[in-house]
Amino acid sequence: MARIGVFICHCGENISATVDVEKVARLAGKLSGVAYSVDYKYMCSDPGQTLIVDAIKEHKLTGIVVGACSPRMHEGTFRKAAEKAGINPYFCEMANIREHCSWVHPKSDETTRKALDIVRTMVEKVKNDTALFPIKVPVTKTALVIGGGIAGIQAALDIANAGHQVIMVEKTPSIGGHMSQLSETFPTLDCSQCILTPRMVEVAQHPNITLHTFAEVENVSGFIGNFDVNIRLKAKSVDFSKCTGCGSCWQKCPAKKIPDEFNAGMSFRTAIYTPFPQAVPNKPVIDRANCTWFTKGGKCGICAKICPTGAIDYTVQDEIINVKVGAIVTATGFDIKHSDFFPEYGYGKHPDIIDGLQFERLASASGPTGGEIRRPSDGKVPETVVFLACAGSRDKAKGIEYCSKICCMYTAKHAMLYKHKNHHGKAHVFYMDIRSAGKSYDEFVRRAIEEDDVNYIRGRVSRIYEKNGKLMVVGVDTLLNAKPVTIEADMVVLATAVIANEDAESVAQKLHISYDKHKFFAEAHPKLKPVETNTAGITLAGACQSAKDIPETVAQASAAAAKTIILFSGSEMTREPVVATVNRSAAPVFTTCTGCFLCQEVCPYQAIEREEIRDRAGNLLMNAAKVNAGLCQGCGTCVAMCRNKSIDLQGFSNQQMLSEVMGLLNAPFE
Amino acid sequence: MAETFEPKIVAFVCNWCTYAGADLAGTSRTKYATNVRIIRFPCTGRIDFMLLIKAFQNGADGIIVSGCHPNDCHYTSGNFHARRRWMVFKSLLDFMGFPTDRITFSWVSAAEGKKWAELVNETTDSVRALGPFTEYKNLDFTQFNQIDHEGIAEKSR
Amino acid sequence: MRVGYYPGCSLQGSGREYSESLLAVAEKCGIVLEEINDWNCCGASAAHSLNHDLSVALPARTLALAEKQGLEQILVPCAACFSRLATAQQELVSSEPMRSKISDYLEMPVKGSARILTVFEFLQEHIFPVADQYIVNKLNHKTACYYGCLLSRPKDLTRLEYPEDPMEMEAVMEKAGATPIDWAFKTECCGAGLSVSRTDIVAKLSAKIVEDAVSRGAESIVVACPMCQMNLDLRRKEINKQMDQGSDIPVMFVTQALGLSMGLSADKLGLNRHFVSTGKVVSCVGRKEV
Amino acid sequence: MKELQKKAAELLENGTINLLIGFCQDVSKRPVPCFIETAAETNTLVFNRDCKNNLSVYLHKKEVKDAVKIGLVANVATLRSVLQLLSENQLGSLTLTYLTVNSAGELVVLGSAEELEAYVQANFPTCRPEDQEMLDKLNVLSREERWAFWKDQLSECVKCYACRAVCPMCYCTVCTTECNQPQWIKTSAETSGNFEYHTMRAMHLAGRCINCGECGRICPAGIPVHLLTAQMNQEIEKEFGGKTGFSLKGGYALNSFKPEDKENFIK
Repeated sequence: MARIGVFICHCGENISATVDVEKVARLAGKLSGVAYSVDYKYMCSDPGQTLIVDAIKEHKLTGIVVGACSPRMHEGTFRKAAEKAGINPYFCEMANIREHCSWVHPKSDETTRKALDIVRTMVEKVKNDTALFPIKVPVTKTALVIGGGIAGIQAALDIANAGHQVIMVEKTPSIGGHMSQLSETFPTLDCSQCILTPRMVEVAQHPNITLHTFAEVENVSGFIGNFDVNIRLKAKSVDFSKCTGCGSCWQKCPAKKIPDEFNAGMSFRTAIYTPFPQAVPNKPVIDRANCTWFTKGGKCGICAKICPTGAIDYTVQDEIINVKVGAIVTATGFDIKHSDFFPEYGYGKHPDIIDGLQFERLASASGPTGGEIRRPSDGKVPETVVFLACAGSRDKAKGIEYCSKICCMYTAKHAMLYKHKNHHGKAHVFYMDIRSAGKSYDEFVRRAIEEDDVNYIRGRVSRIYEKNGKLMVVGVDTLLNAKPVTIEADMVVLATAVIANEDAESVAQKLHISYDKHKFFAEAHPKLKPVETNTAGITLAGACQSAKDIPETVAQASAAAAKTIILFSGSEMTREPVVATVNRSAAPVFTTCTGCFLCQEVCPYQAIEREEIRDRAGNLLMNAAKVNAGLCQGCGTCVAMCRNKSIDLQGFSNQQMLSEVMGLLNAPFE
Repeated sequence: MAETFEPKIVAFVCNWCTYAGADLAGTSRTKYATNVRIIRFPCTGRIDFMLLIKAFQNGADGIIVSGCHPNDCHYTSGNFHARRRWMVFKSLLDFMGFPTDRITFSWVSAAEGKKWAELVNETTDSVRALGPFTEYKNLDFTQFNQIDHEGIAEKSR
Repeated sequence: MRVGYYPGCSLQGSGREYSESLLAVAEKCGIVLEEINDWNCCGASAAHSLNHDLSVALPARTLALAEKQGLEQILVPCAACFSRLATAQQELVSSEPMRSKISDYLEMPVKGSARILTVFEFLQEHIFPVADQYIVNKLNHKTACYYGCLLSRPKDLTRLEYPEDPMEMEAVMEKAGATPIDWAFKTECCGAGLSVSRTDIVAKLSAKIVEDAVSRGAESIVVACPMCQMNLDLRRKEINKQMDQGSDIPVMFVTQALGLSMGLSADKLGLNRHFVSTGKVVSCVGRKEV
Repeated sequence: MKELQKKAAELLENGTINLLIGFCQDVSKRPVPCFIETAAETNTLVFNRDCKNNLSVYLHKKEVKDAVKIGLVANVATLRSVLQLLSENQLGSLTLTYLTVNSAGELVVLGSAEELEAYVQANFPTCRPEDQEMLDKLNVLSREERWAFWKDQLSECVKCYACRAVCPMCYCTVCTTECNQPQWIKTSAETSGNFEYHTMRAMHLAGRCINCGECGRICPAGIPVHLLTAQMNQEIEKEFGGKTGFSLKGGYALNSFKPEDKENFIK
């Protein structure tokens, strides 16, 4: 027989001002199963809690109801008190007579009556409470980092240096990401590769980091601390254990006319290739879509013949490996719009209208022109270059309302680089606003304008057309005596909008994380959780969340690493025991579950597994559902949809919920 | 009865959005009708339609079912499943002639304390207008009215 | 499918050859255009800058009449008329209060339900399916398709895929056997708004257009807007003054070109009405490939 | 009919099946379910339009399950229920052979689940006209009239659970009606309890019921309970698409969702 204690809190005046707390306590004492009831000024205070502990001991209470504030406020506090008094903390329930009663109703009998009702429902619930014990979930202290750009590199190094294992997955044949394509970086104009490549090498050589390039995440299941990830290792067709990276294969490869991704399509590469000289790992893969052996069915095979170590293997297939990780850092990066997005600028028809990345390659010493700014069409050095900031960005008509953030800075940088390399050349920049907030950013832009006399024109460009060898850039100068301007340019650089990766959506779905309408991944809270996602254990780093420059990206990457390291700081996490369970009983019934497994579909966490129930001889008697307590988050959707109530939810069991309803209604309101 | 009828409203709400929304209404001291009694579930997905029936059977005059807005579910999809279940349940009741205007379905987020207060008031008013839910409470007596006492009398002679 | 026809003032005056050629082509293809009875001014150029309600009411009346006539589609060839009718329709459909207000003005109900066709949509949907059997000549020559402003903007009215670089007219000219050139000024302003008040500006603006077309080897400019046609054609003297060396490149309506390819006579198509002789184009008919 | 008997005998002889569930006639020549284990008995088999019973319901019985290799004489409705059951991971332990008669009156034998699926999809029935008629009648009534209708109907229910027993989809070993911790369903046959029971039953079958109509046919009180699920299925198909007893993949409307599902009834 239950012996329940009811403790009504005045909360100073907060409750007692509108609720007759003494009356509630008195009447609650008369409820069946209630052995003791009392009211007190501050239940959450130390004396208040001591009062509860003593009462539990003195009156041998089996459960308690605290009529006070919202359980979201003090449930923890009072459960600790109950535990201290030696009863299972889950025999403590909160009756929310403050937020849901005293604060929202005037002083009246009605309000007091409601308070009593609320207390009564919780008394009924406590009668059906059961002892629950926190679930301990082991944490796999290995992190998965998706993406090998600067974000992924930073996160991986931080986590690895904290002594944890890291698995890095990179889609392309080399890590480095967009940063490796950049020439110099603002605002210091130090060479991008010079600062990046050492980090890339560090990743490759770090004892705690396992690097999978030319690989993609296939699917992710499991939950925080215990993710189960399948990784597809795309067939490289090159045995890295034998390959020395000597390069004789790609020198001899006959398929030479493949647009080079690393040089933003401004040069060609071979079918067997390493993306760039400083690639990590610096070993080639075969791009099968363009390889003669694969397209022409077994013809060619030169690389295999030429390879001194016999590393080439055309027969290897994609391989799926399975890894168990405790946390995932998503650093999949970004993409940009290309000039073909702009009909008004001749949608990519003209070779000398290029995008920012292409200019980076032109300006880069490792680029197709060896760092000389030469225009793609005829290789001439352009005398006049026009730079367009906000190409597509901040333009509703283009469906991209947001600011791409990095363009103002890199456009200034581009103009500078051009001027530094061609002192007599003219550089014009069309802009909407100059957004150069950041440490020594504005000084940088001023420098472009004042020292390198780049001509900044505040206005937009309506059309670019080609006329006897020149690019006519038709725009408007909106400042002072505003007037239309037409500039005859030799080359135009569009600072095109930063956009989410093409496959961002599918990545998000694999990871069960949400994303915004532009397909950028969504942070858990725009201000207070800018690094976490809504899926516990998965964090974001870099431009996959929104357009970012390098310092910001690195900062967020380190933040993501910190979150991961915090998770790894203990060997296991304790979880609320509010989980679903499938009933089990003695033979011959075993369970009332009929094994229709319609519940499997509704579980957001793939927590419902199949269990084969066998007799001693091992014969299969039946299949039944089984809940993996490690994965279950206790939403109870399966419980409500199980036809014969074979699944129940601890802490919110059918018995508890129904008795709440009954307790509420069966007793007269009077 | 002379004084106006005060309906009993039971609210089935999810812990993360609507319950928190109701808490917010409290902390911001937004006043609303005392008729509502809240029952807290982890998620709208947990709300069993049987409980709604039970509530009506035991004298509820009106019911509020509320949880997180679509895409806001703490468990990502509980409210989506609940939504389908409600749709089917509602149309079943409609088909059986059950007065479904006594059930209010709503999305109230943790930030919508005001909406919660309005929801309670509106529901209370509309249910008060509908009057006590005798239709259901009388179910068990009505069957006797259908027995043809005369006929029985005849036969028994 | 019945197709209503709203000529508007231009097509009965300065741009009558547009109407003539259009009707000729339609007739050739066995399509009857039902003129809307008692249609009125669309209010172009002036009304919308003076009185908003008026600018809606004027086109609305025509729409109402069309509805009364039971027309589900209305062809509005003139760019300005189209712009006005489509704009008015958008307002009527989107705002109930506006709708009732306007029908009060008109003293007749108006829904704005009829579909308003641009000349391109009309050609694509009604002429193209049957055109091939009637096309007898190839207009072998390079042509510059010029859209101007009102046929290309705003996007949600004109329904063009690329308002900055439309290709609809090119499609028609290719059917007619001509070779459209890729050029820069197809949607630039011809100065129509100022065609009476500031002819000097018209000349400047139109000159750019003609110049670019000529410099890229076009032998004709094709238009689908009476104002554009008038400015480029009627104002050629002033235009030529603005150019290093003048040009006698003819400016014809897209429907005239199509008519030629269908073997219709120059007179029937009103090609004799132009200020700059269209002889050149007429002579391209059946000429060898360019 | 001879053909059917011959085929049945053959299947039993060559061991394709150990047990045949079919129809024979009782003294008054009414078709009744029969269980045949030897070729000799097959001559009693009949199959005609009066053979209404949905024999798939017997597939849940232990005695039947033990036979493992089972032949089932079935009309399309019965075949649909088997398909639905397969999609719900039932009957996994059985090897089933189906004997049916197509619209042309020829005997059709289906050896595999795939064949079954193909046949059902090719011969998929529409809502039974008599049901449709009733539904249309009810749907035009006012809310109060419908309430009155069902109130009268349900007041007749004696909770004999025949509708449950005859339903192949009601295969729970322990039904919620038996569940007394907590007691969900009032045990006594009073109208409110009946209402409770039938709403629950309809909810549990909505999107799973294959509208064979057996529950309605069998009801000793003559309550058209089958209309509830018939109506629900139509609503579900309208709102979410998907047919019951249509494919092996199943596609249960109530354990799936679309973010864009209609919600005009939610404030």
